[in-house]
Amino acid sequence: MVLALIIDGPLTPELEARTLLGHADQLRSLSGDGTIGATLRFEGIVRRAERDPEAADAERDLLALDYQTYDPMAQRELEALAASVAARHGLKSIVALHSRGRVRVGEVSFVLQVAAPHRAESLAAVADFIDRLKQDVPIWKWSVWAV
Amino acid sequence: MVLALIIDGPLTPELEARTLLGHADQLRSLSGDGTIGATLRFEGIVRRAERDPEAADAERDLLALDYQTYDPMAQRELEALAASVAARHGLKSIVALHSRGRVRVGEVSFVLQVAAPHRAESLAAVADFIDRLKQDVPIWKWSVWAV
Amino acid sequence: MLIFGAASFGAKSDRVHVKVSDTPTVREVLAAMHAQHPALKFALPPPETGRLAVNHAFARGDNAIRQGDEVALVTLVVGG
Amino acid sequence: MLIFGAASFGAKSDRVHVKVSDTPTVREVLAAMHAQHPALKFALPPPETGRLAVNHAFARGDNAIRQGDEVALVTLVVGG
Repeated sequence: MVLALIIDGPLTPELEARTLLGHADQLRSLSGDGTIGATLRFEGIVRRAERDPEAADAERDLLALDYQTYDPMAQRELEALAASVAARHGLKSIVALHSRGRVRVGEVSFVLQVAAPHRAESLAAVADFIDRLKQDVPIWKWSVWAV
Repeated sequence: MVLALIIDGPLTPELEARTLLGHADQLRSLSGDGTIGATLRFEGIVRRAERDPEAADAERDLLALDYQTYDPMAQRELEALAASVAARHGLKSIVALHSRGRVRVGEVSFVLQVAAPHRAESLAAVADFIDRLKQDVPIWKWSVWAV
Repeated sequence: MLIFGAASFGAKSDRVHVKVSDTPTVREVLAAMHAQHPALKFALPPPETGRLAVNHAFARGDNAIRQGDEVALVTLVVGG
Repeated sequence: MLIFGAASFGAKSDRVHVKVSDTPTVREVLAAMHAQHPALKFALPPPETGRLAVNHAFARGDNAIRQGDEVALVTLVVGG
């Protein structure tokens, strides 16, 4: 299964469950075939302390990040990246979700979950995906300062 | 929070929830302080195909793996490893669970979940933990063949 | 051309105008950006190897840009 | 001495006997294992740098082993 989606607002367990329910057939076909040896799940969370480039990169307190996406290119590139990483690392499945719009401190803005035959592929795939996300997928973040 | 436990049988969501409930205070103190930027969760799953060293390393079908632990050293070393990896990578929390005894194909025998300020530390910590687990924690696996 | 992120902050706008020939290549547009918008240099890739988004897909070098194409500067992306 | 995993499979037992002096070091026990149990060589670390579990903690080199200590060969571990 290759699933990549840009979703408005923070990524909550409810939202993720609802999204995955829409792909129940693909999920079913994955379970129990005995070929998956490792799963790895990464969550990116908005931290309170962020450097402010307008204040000599001093750390300031954030309220939230606003994620700006260039649509529909961001969605297309996220999908293309997921498919490419899955093929390159021989993944059995990959799910990538990224927020659009406001995500407050402590909330999740990015979820990446992969299933692979062995642990090495799962670790390499997650590191590779995140590196390329930052190069290829047109998503920008804007700081919303606490004061 | 540093939590490392050897648990009898496969690691199920129910078992993990029950284990974590016993550490509710530590869990509470983690959430919402705004210092966690990344969480990473690894699950090791028993695969069907395994090499048989008695058959020239040919692949055979497994029914299960039997994990043998040297107790209480295995529990102690798992804890020591978790504490050491947490300190080395500046983790905010680490939970490591490993099975003892029989785990069938498709079931989970190992869970590692870390929370870190940034993604780089979370990835390095998981890779480091698994490498050192295989050197330092006295757990062995025995193949239970399907035929 | 559409610009985003730190580039748009530098330009205080989400788009800039750039004068080019009638049927420029990606390389020519990037070179024109360097010449006409020096304040955006920090976000501009080199014309020879850099890329632009043309109609929501990455394009480089000799790729031609036509009247009506949507052209965007996709650099300094910070996902995750 | 207790042995596990592939070593115990090779020895067809979960323990082996090894003759040593009354108060041997870890190094001496490992050297004696190499000499007295050549079939386990694949699982034995070198005496100079290798370690044994003595009373459930890793010990190396000059560490002394006393009467009644539980000594185990912890190598070729395959967790995860």
